[in-house]
Amino acid sequence: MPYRVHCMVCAGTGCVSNRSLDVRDALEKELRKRGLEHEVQIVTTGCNGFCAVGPLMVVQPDGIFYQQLTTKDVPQLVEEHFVKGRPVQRLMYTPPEAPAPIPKMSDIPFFKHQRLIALRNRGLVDPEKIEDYIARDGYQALVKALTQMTPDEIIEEITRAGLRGRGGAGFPTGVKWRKVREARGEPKYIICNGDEGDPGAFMDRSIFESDPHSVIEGMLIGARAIGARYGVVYIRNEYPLALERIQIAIQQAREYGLLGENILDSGLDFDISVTRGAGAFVCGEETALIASVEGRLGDPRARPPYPAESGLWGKPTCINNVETWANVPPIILNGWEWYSQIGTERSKGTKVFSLVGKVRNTGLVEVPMGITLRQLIYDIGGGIPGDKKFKAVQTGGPSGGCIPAGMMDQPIEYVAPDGKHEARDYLDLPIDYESLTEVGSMMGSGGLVVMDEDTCMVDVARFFLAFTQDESCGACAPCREGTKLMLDILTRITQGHGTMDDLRALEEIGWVVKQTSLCGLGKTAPNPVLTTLKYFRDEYIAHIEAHKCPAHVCRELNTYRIDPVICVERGHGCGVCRRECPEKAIFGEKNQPHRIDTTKCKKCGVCVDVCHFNAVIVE
Amino acid sequence: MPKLKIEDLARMREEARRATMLREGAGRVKIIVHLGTCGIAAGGRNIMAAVLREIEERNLHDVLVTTSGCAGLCSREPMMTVEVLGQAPVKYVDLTEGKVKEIFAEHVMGGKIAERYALAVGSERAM
Amino acid sequence: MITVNINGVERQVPEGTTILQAARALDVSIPTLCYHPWLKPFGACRICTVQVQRPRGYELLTACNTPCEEGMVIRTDTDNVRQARRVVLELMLARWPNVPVLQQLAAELGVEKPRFRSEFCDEDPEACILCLRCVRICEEVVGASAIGYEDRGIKRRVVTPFNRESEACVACGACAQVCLTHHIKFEPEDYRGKPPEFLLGPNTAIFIPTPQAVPKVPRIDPEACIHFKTNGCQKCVEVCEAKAVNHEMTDQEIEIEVGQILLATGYELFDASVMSQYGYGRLDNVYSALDIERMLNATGPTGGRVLLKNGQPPRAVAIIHCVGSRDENYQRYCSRVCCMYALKFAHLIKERCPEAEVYDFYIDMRAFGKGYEEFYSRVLHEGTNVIRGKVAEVVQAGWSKQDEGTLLVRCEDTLIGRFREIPVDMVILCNAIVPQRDAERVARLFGLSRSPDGFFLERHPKLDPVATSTDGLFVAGCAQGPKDIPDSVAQASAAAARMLATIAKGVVEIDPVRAEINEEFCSGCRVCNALCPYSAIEYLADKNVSRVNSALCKGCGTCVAACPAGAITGYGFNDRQIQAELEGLLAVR
Amino acid sequence: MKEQERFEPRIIGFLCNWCAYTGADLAGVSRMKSAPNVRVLRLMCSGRVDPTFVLRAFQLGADGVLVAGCHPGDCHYQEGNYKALRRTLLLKRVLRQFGIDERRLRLEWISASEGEKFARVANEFTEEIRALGPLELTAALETGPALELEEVRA
Repeated sequence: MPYRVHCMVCAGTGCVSNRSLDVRDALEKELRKRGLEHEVQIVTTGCNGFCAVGPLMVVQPDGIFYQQLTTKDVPQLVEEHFVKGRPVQRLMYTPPEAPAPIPKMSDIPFFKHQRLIALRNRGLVDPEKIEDYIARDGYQALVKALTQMTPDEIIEEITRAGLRGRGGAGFPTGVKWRKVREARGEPKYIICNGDEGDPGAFMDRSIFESDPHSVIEGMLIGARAIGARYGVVYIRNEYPLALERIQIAIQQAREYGLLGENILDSGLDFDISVTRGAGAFVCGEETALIASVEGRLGDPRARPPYPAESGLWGKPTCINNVETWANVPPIILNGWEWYSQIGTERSKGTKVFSLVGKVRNTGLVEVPMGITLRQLIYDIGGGIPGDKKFKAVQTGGPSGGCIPAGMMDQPIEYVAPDGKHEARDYLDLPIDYESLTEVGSMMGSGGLVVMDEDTCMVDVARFFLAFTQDESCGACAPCREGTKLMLDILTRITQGHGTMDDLRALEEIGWVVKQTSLCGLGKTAPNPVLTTLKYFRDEYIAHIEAHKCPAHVCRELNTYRIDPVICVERGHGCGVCRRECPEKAIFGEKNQPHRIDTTKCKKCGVCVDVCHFNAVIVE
Repeated sequence: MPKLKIEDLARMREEARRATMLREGAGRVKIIVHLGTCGIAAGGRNIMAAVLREIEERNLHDVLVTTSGCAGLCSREPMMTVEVLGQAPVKYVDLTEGKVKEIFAEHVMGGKIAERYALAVGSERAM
Repeated sequence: MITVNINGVERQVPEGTTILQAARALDVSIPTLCYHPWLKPFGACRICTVQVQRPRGYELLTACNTPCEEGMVIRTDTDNVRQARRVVLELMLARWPNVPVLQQLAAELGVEKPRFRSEFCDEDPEACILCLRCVRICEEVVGASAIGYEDRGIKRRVVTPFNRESEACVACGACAQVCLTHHIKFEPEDYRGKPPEFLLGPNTAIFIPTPQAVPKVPRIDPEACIHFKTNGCQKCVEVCEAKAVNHEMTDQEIEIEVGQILLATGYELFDASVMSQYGYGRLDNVYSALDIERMLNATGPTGGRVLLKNGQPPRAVAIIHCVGSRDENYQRYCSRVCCMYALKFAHLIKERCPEAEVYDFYIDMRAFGKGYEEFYSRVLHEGTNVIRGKVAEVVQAGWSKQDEGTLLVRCEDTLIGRFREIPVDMVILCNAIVPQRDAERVARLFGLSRSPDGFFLERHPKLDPVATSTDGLFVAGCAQGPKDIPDSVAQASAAAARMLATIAKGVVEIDPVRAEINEEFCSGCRVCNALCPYSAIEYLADKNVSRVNSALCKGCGTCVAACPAGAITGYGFNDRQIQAELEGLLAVR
Repeated sequence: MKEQERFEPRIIGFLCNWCAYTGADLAGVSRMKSAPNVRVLRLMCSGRVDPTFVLRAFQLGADGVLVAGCHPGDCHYQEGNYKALRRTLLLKRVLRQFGIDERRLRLEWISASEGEKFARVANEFTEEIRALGPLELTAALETGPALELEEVRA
C-alpha cells in the first residue's frame, strides 16, 4: 500500500536531546494500534534549524509544522490529524504577539526569510538513506561534472559563481581550486574542515547530521576539478551523531560505487577517510589541521608554503569548510548565473548562521548574503525575549567582534550596490564578509550571539579571550604571552582593580598580538576585546572608575539592598532571604523590612533569586 | 550492491521520485477523503483503502491523498473530493469501492468528471 | 632572480631567499632570537618582524621565514616595526625578566622597564624561553629527535618524552650549544673512561688532538661524531672549503714491499695500580710519571700548572723511584730513566710552586749520563729533600682538619736508620718501563726471540745491539730495553745507518746456506714439498721432480734431513761436512 | 774409580744456530759452570738433524747425543723443531732395536735466553750418561735383544 503521508520527525542533536526519538517511537506504536502504519510513513530527518521549539515534526505533503511535541501529545495527534485529517492547533507554532498559530511551515517567519542551498535537503531526507538523497537530484551534479564538464570548466563554474570559503576567511574557492590543480606533486588531497571549534557554532554539525551526502558529492566534484586522489573529512570528536552519520554515508557511497576506483566508469579514483579532531580549537587552522591528520601535535606552522603547494604529507592540498563543499553540487547543477544572483556584489550565495544568545528563536538559519542584522534578529530571530533592550550582536565566535546596536546616532558610511552612499545604522548593515570586517568584527564560521541589556561587554570580552587563551597552542610568543596578560588585565577589571592605563595596555598588546601572531587564532583573539573597547569604552570606564558593572554581571562590583516598602507590603517580611543567605548577612523580623549587612555580604545573589517579590535591588 | 552506472542513478531517482514528490506536496491530482466521525462511520476507511489500492495498481506517483474532517453532508457520506490541478474540485458522494474504481478511471486518469456520482463542482478550495 | 626593495635600496635576490637573508646581504640589521642558520626558520619569537607594503596599507611579517616576492617593498625601521618588536619583547620579559639575552635585546630596542608581569613569571636568568632551537637542532641536524615539547599554550614546556631520560639522546651536546639561555647544561662526565682532567684536548667530535700533534690536522672521533650515530649532521663537511672531510674513510691495511724493517715499537708504563700499597687509581692525587708529564705540559689539562684534584697547588710533593723496577715481584731490571726524570720533576715543581716541599725517595740515584750528576747536585741545592729508602706504603691521612686531603708516605730512611712518615699533598710514582703488551705477538710475527726481561733480543748485546738475528730486521729504542732519549736517539741513528748501508750497496747478499735438489736422485716422492715452511720447493709435473726456489729457501736444512733419497744437499751444512765434524769431535778420547 | 780414570762420557750436542747455540753462548758469556763433555755441533736448525747423524755419532763412539732446538713456535724457520721432535721419537725406537738405551738420546728446547738451562741440561745429561756407563756399540750389536715387530710398531 503506498504511503499517503510522510511524518518528518526531526532527529538533529537538539531535538534528540529533547527526546524526539521517544516521540517517534510513540508515534509508531500509535499508528500500528490504529492500523495506519501502511498509510503513514515515519521518516527521521536531520536538524530543521528551529532548535528553540524542538522536538518538532513536519507532516508532508500538508507541510504542517508541529513543535514542542511530547509522547503525551501523540495519541491526540494521530487521532485528529491522521485519522480525521484535522491538524491539531494546540501543537502548532504561535509566533510572539501573533493572534493565531501558523500551521504551514513555509509561512512561519523563522523559515520564510531563509533561502536553503547548503541545507536544501534538511528535514526532507533521511540522512542515513542514500536513496532519499538520490531522489532529490543527489549525485546528478556529479554525473554532470563527470560527463559534461572538464575539470577546468568545473573550476570556471565555481569561480564565476563567486563562491567563497565559509570557514571564516572568505577566500574565493575557485582561486584555491585552481592553485591546487596547477601545483606540482602527486597524489593531491582535499580536506573537509569540520573542526568547528567556535563555541556556539553548530552549522557544520547540522549539515553532517541532515545531509552528509551533499558534502560527499561536493568533495567528489572538487576531486574531479582538482585531480585529487584522496579526501579527508576532519570532524570534531565532540559530534558523535554527526560522526556516525557521515561514516554511514561514506560507507553507503562506497557500496554504491560512488567512492573508490573508476567511479561511474569515469576513470575518477577517489576515496574519503574520516579523521576525528582531538578537541583543540587551534586545529581548525589549516596547517594545524594537517599536522593533526598526519598524527603530529596540532601546531600551526609558518606560511608560505601554503597548503595549496605543500599541505598534507607535503603534497598539494585543498582545504574547504563543510558548508563550502555543501554549496558545490547546487552550483554545478543549476549553473553559476543562478548562484551569483543570490547575495551581494562581493559575497555571493547564502550563509548559515547559528542564531544564539538573547533571541527568541535560537537555531540554525541559512540566509542569503546581504540580509540585514535587523531582519536576522527581529524577523527571523523573533526579537529579544522578556522585552529587554537589544544591546549588541557578536559575530564570528571568539575570533569575531561585537557590533553595537546603540550607535544609532553614528551611522556608518554604506556604499549601496548602485554606488549611492547611504548612512545606515549598524542594524541595517547588509551582512557580508567585507561589511563585518569593516566594523571590526568578521564573518567567521557564522556564530551570531545576540546580547541584551543584561550582558556586560567586559565580561563577554573576558569570556571569549579566556577561550582563545586556553586554546592557544603556545608556539609563538605574542599569542602565548599576550593573550594571558590581556586576560589577567580583564579579570582584574571585572574584579574592580583595573586602572585607566590598563585600557591603553589592552589596546597596545591587542594590536601587537593581532599584527604579529603566527596563525589565525592569535591574529583574531584580540578582536572581541578591541571591538568592545571601541564601542563600549564607557562600560570599561564604569568598571574602573565607578567600580560598577552596568549590567550587574560582574558580581564583585555589585551591591545588594532590600527595598523596605516592597519587602513589607508585598512580602510581609517573609524572611525567605534571611534563611537562604549562606553568609547569614540578612537581618529582620516577620512583617518588618529586612536589611542586608554589606560587610558580610559575599554578593552571591541567592537573595535575589529566592525573593518572590523582587524586593532585592542590585546596584 | 553492484557498482553503480550512471543509468542506475537515473533509475533510482525515478523510483524514489514518488516519495519525494509527496514530501514536497507537489502532485497532478489531489484526492481528499472526508473522514469526519460520520465519514468514518459510513465506511470512509474502506474508500481510503480503495483509493490507495488504485494508486498502487497504476503505480502513480503524482496523486496526493489526504483526509479532512466532516464536510457537513453527513447524510451523503462516505464522500471524497477529486481536484485536478488547475480545475475546480469535484465532490463525490455515497461512494462504494466500485464507484471509486470508475471515478478513478474516468476523472483521475481520463480527466473527465464522472457526472453521475458528482454532487457539486467547485465547492471550497482544497489546494 | 627577483628584485626587492629594502629600506629604499633595490636589490636582486635569487628566488626563495627569505627577507632576513636579503636584509643581511645588505647588512641591514634585524634582531632574531629563535632563528639559527643551520635550522629551518620556525617563527616562534616574532622578534624579526618587518613591515611589508600591501596595496591597502601594510602588513607585519616575520623576516626569517617569509620568502621575498617580486617587487616586494620592505621596511625594517618604521614605528610600527619598532613598536611591535618592543611590545613582543615586553611580553617575553613579563614572563622571563632576568634572562640576559632578552635584557640585552631590550637595551638595544629601548625598552626601559617592562610594564607587565605574568602570572607564570620565572625569575631564573637561565629560564627556557621556548625558542625551541634545541628541539629543532636535535631533529633537523642531529636526527636523534630526543627532545620535544608537551602541553599547550602558557603551560608548554620543553621535555624529553615522559620526562624520563631519553634513550634516543646521543649526548652530542648540540642542544646545549644552541640554547640561548644556557638552560640546558652539558657536562662531559667520565669521558671514555678517563677522568676528565686527563683528556687529551677538547672532546668535540672533530678536533686537533694537541697543539703539537703530528700531523697537525683535525681528526674525527667516531664515538662522539653524531654522523656515525644518526647519519645526520655533517656540518663539518659543509663548512670545509677544501672539501677534505670524508666520513667514509676507514683504517686501511697497506702492504708495502720493504727490504728491511726497524722495530721501534717503544715501551709501556708499568700499571702502578697493581702495587696497591701506593694507592694509584684508589687515592686522589697519586699520579704516575706520565700523568705528571701531561700535567706539566703547557698544552695539558691544567695548562702546565701543578694542581691537586681540588684545583689548589700542593704544599708538599713526594716522588717515589723504582715503582715496579728493581723489584723481585715485578721487574727485576732497572728502568734507567726514572731517576733523571724524577729529578726533573723535583726541579720543575720547585720552579712552579716555590713554597712547596719536595721529597724524593730513591734506592740508588743513578745519574749516569753526561751532565746528569751536575743536574742532580743543582736540584739538591734547590732544596729538594732526598730520602734513601724504598717507600713501604702511601695512606690517606685525614683524621684531623688540617690533615684533610693529605697523604702519608711511610718509608724507612736507611741513611739514618729510622722509620719515617711524611705528610704530603701529592705523590708521584716513577713507574717501571715494561715491554709493550703485544710484544709476544710482534716477536712471533717477525720470528724474533725476546730477552728474559721481555724486550726484543738484539743479535748481540755488545757487537751488534741494533740488529736482530734475522737479516734485515733491526730494533732500536725502548723496544730493545729501557733507555733514555739520548740512548734511544743513538740507537735509532745506528739502525738507520745499518739499513742505509745495505740499501746503498744496492745488492742483497743472501746467505750461501740453502738447499738444492739433485734431479737425478730425486724420485718425485714430494715429501719435501709439504715439509718446507716457506713453500720454497715446487713440483715440476712434466719432469716428475721437485726443485728448490733458491730465493725463498732460508737454508734451514729440514728438507735435507727428510729426503728419503738423500737427493737434497744443504750447502754449508751438507752431510759430508757434518760427518767430518762428527769424526773430528769424536776422534779424541 | 780413581779421579783421573773416572768415565768421562763423550756427548755430541746438535744445537740449532738461533736458539740453543746462542743459549749456550750466553751460558758461556754469563760464566756459568757446565760440564765440558758436550761437544757442540752447530746446525742451522734442529730440523737439520738427520737420524743418520745420530747413528753415525754413536757409531763413532759417542756415549750420548743431545739435540737442542728452539721452543715450539720460536723456531726461526717456523717448524724445524716440530720435525726434530717427530724424528727423535721415532729414532728412540730404532735405537732400542740397536740395543742402545734410548736415554742416551735427549731432545731439549733451549731458547737464546736460557743459558742457565743449557748449563743445567748439560750437567744433568752428562751425569745420566755417566751412570749409564760407556756405550760399547760393537758389543751391543751382537748381544742386543731382538725386538718383535709389534713392539716396534707400539
